Amino acid sequence: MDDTPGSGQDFPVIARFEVRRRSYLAPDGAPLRALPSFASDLDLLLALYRGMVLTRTFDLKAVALQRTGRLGTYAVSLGQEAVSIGVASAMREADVLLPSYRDNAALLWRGVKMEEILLYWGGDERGNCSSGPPHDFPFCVPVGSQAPHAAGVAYAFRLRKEPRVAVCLFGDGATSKGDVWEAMNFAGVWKLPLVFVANNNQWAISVPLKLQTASATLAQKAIAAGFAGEQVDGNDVLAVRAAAEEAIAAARAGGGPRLIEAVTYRLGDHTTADDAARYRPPEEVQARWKEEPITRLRSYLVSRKAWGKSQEEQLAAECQERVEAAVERYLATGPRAPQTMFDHLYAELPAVYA
Amino acid sequence: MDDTPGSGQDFPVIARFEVRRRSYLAPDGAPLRALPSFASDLDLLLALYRGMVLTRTFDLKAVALQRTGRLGTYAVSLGQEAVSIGVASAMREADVLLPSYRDNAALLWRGVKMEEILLYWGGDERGNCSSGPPHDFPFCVPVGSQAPHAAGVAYAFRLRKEPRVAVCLFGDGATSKGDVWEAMNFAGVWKLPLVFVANNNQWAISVPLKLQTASATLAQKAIAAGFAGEQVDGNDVLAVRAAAEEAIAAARAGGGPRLIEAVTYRLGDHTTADDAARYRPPEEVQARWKEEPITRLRSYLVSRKAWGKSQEEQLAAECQERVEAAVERYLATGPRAPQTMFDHLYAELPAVYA
Amino acid sequence: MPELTLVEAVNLALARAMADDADVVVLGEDVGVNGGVFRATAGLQRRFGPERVVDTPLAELLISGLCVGMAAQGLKPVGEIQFMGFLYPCIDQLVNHASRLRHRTQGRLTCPMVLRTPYGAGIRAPEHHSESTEVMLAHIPGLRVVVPSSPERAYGLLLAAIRDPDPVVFLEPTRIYRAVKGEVEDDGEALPLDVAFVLREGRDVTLIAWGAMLKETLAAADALADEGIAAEVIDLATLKPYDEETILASVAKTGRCVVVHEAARTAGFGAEIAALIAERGLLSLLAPVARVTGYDTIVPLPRLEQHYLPSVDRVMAAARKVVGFG
Amino acid sequence: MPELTLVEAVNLALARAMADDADVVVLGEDVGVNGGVFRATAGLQRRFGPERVVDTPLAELLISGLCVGMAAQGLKPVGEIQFMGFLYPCIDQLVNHASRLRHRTQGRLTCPMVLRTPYGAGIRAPEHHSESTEVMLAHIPGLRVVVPSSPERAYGLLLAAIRDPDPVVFLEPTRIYRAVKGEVEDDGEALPLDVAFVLREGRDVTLIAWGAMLKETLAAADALADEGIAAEVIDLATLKPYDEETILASVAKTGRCVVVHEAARTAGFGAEIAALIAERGLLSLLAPVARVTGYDTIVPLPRLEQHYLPSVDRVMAAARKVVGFG
Ligand SMILES: Cc1ncc(C[n+]2csc(CCOP(=O)(O)OP(=O)(O)O)c2C)c(N)n1
Ligand SMILES: Cc1ncc(C[n+]2csc(CCOP(=O)(O)OP(=O)(O)O)c2C)c(N)n1
Ligand SMILES: [Mg+2]
Ligand SMILES: [Mg+2]
Repeated sequence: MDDTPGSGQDFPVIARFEVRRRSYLAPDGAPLRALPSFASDLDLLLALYRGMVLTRTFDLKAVALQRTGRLGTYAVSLGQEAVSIGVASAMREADVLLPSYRDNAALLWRGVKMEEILLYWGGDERGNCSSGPPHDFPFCVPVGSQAPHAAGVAYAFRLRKEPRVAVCLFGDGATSKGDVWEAMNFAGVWKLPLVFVANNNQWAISVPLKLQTASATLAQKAIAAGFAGEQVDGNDVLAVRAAAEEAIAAARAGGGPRLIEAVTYRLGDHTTADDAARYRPPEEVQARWKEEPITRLRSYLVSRKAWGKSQEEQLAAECQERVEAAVERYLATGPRAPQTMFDHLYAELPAVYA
Repeated sequence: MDDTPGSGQDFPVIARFEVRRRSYLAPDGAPLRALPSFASDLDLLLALYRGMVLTRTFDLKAVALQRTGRLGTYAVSLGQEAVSIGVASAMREADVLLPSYRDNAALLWRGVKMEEILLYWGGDERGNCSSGPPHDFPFCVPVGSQAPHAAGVAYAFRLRKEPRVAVCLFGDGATSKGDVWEAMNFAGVWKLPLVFVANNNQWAISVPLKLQTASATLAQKAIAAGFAGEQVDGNDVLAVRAAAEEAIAAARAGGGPRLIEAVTYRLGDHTTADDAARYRPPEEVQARWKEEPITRLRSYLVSRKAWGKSQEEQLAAECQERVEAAVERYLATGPRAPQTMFDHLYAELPAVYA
Repeated sequence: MPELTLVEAVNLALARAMADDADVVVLGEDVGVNGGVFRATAGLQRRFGPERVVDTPLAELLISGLCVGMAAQGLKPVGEIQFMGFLYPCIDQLVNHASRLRHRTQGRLTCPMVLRTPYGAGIRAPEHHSESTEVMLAHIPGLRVVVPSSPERAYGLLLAAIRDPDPVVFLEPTRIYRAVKGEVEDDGEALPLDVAFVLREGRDVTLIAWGAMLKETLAAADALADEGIAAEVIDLATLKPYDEETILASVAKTGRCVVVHEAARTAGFGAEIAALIAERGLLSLLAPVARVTGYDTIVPLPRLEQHYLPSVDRVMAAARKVVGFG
Repeated sequence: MPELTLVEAVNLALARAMADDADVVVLGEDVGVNGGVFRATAGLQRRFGPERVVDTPLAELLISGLCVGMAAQGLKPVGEIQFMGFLYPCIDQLVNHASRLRHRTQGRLTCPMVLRTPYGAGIRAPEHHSESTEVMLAHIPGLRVVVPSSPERAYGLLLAAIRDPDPVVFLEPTRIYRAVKGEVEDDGEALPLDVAFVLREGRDVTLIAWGAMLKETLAAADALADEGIAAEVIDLATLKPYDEETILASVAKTGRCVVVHEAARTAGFGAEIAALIAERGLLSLLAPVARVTGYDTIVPLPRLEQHYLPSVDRVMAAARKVVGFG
């Protein structure tokens, strides 16, 4: 702190801030400290685990579909499953999710069907008219542009005194966008029931975090908007879930917004249109595999004797089967008539276009 | 700090920040602590004083011109003269100023002629082709939109290894704009020679600071961009000048950007098109007159026996005279031919428009 | 019936919509205590409270993005952008979200928002306060773009815009905010969007304009009448989607057309109208379609802005020319 | 002479400009090590260093604003926006600053910047990656808007854009980034801006297009020739300011015109061309000016996008119709 301006002189300190980092499980699954209370609910932990494994199975299948020409560009969440699952699992159905394009895990958790997600990335608008909560937002492609929507949604909750919370996910790259900034600032002023989650996977396509921002953490960006930020180990689904639970509860209780920085790593290419080998060494990726969330939770579950080889095999088979069935439904979805491109342009097509 | 997320548990603190407030002179002009070294230079202090008085004389005259139909909408800097003067006086000629629309004082200090400023607000583009340093930017009207320019200018200095600094001024309202955010973030990444100055005059037209942002200080917004912010008493020209001097020197030396929040008060209406009585009580304004910068510096100068009644009268007369002379030159500026509206649209007018 | 200015009619429509429907929320810079820099929202905050008449931070992108989020939740937000010159940061939200939220979710989420902004030159305002780039918005599928030209139409069209289930950009011509008065009954009756208004019938030439330019256009029609030229005057009012049939029917009758707008000429909305006629009305055309517009340059600061704006004379000259053609 | 794709020609021009002029700086998202998501900047960072080939944070407004600041200092920044769908946050900087910096300072500060972006549909890309809203930019006085349609023109026009003393938006048609090859000599020769290219002469009908639509338009012209219709094909190339004379001269000869663009129809740039002809070429017109365009709807996701884009058939049908008219 000695380099703060004026620190050599006797000017009074008028504001102090700090950022903490939350984690429960070490990369090898060993508890680092007392676990959050929900961790005693084994069914919940197993559900989190299943959610992550299903997501990964789905993701890998989607890539395979893309590689064989049966899907468009696709963004995997490989290695980041804990962030979306941890956050989504802390939400209520009535809450509103505003995801980025990489939050498959959250969508699946909230009831969106796999074939719908495939339909979307397969180039069909019907994928967005999904089976998840009807008030949830679809994937957002223009980076960060969903943040102001989240503030609008949360404002509606506040105005109508509904005990609901908006949850907005975005990447480290998105934190550089003015959109996110303006939304955070507004959320601070109105103490909105809104939780921002920055998925810090270290990369925005080829741009590493250090070229994205000089801030030591992303969590501290909340300080600028007058509310608190917290960093969590984003590969520790318990940490993500606990932080999200606390933040959502606080927001629901009128405590205002919070920013959660979930530190994780993008193990895959940015999308199927990307080749990450061009800009980052395979060794870096290799090293990060040691920290990934699925093995971590499994190790913990195994250590609690709650999981074993046979369950793992069964789960793998089950996920595979569900994914394959969904793929079949996706591939069987018939084409749409060209003129449907005018459907839903307006509530009623203006006469002049008819 | 007890409400930081995770503070109830033993999660480690990974980042700490603090913001200090710099001030030297109390509202009554009494020194609060050891003054900055430049304060021993009486000529400089007198120059600062003269600059502020000239600005105020000019501002009041401009309002009078507007009221009598001889000038367009005009934004006075009444009560805020110390910010612009303090900052401008810390700059070198080769540095680049990127002002807001309320920084008359800075422009005048940098050599822009009063009649040019009048010409601009009188509705004539020639006012922007001014006698100040040719590389300075003109007033910026779209709030905050000059901040990315400042980053571009500072980037050019860095690239060319020129020992120059860009100085960007904006208001408290501007800190809500994504433009400012994006520029600050970029300046942090590239450690640009760029000093941001937030003129916190408590109001953005009718919107008070507490509806503008929930952050306790504007200075702390720099934390989000990974560099330091400092609050200064913006009615204390010594504090502004000292903070600007330090920040500019640091930036010139490669230390990267800094944000200075200068806390002051808009004693006047937002512009001549505004009636502040509609939204803020006269008592509030009255109370703030006790803190304004000109009386403060004068009290200090008087206490140092460096100033007295006769000098004051002489200065008043001199300022009046200079302003009147400028007004005369302004009013004598002839009209332009209508077709000059096509001048400087492009370097050469495309044939198709000729 | 009281005589109101256009800006008062806007205020009346806002008050009416807010009183009728608790979902209507007004938001923007200075719209609260201050009642808007043009007083369009005067009195609303006192009446409906600071949560329904929201003074936002200074951030236009935010205002438009908030509207999208609120609208998706079923509110009917009416955002104000202080001047059209500050609306550009909203374009991303308008193009990428507001205009297509319904389409991209196939009707699951909708966006019943209105974004209002004063627009146009001629009020001796500072730099960046004289924009009329309506064509940029009128090109965007999924939006509606509406421009009133009288107090009555301001009231009725704004009510329609607020009630419309889709996003509407509502452009209020600053130059005639107070320059025209008209009787406005606060009957809660909306006017149709998508329909152009024939303000004056005539058989010699069709003059088409919108917003503040109707002032010069109607004045030109008056003066042309003295010269024996009967001009039909159409207020396009809704630019997107626009009423092609009224235009074509009029040109079928007159055979001659002058489009008037203050925006820059190249690729202004006048081009669309001329193109429509060149495509579907060519056979009725007895003369080239003339465009009387602002010039392809930066709108000059006040000292020259009157030379930039189309004048009554320029409209008349164009009308005379097409009438005298061939 | 090597055969290059259009995107390789862009790369070549950038390298050439950077080698020739130390003031040229390339900036944008992923333009560095990664060489751009379309590889347009491949190899530049290795050759010219990370300070002249700058990977910016993810912030488009910033990129455009940085360009203005750099340009005011005499650099010649070439910003890249990853897709046109992400260019909207730049519009504020383009309209309020880039296009008028010279004008508002009466020549004291200037803005020799280029903003490049891939644009257009047809590459099976995700949502928001198929924009062609070029008309929004072409309406703005003080800007230049340039669209190459071949490797040669990409090279020559980009060099011209970078050397131009004023701001240029350079739109690169994604659909033909790699679909066409052509011989490009790296001779540092710029092509003229403000001039349309007559790619094919013909006397029966004028087909006007730009960017990727030249592909369908030229194919249509080929097929029309088989039917005995001699189409003249004009690549407009520079949309702002655009070459009116070449268009008028061609229409004076052919008497018939079809404008082709993939952008939505209403108030697209085709309207401007039709309006020009309706105003200054009416007497030569033997048939209505036809516009073959994208539809007034959101560009559909890949499954339907081919139905959105004007096809060779649609261009031919329009050409036959105007040729057969009257
Ligand atoms: C506004 C905008 N600019 C550019 C892009 C192209 N793009 C897609 S993803 C991406 C990187 C995003 O990085 P980050 O926010 O960290 O999210 P991540 O992909 O790592 O999950 C970019 C530049 C976009 N989608 N939106
Ligand atoms: C982008 C933008 N939005 C709105 C306006 C209209 N406007 C002019 S000044 C102002 C308030 C600015 O407040 P602040 O930044 O605190 O500066 P101050 O006027 O107090 O010096 C507003 C809203 C503008 N000029 N630019
Ligand atoms: Mg990332
Ligand atoms: Mg202020």
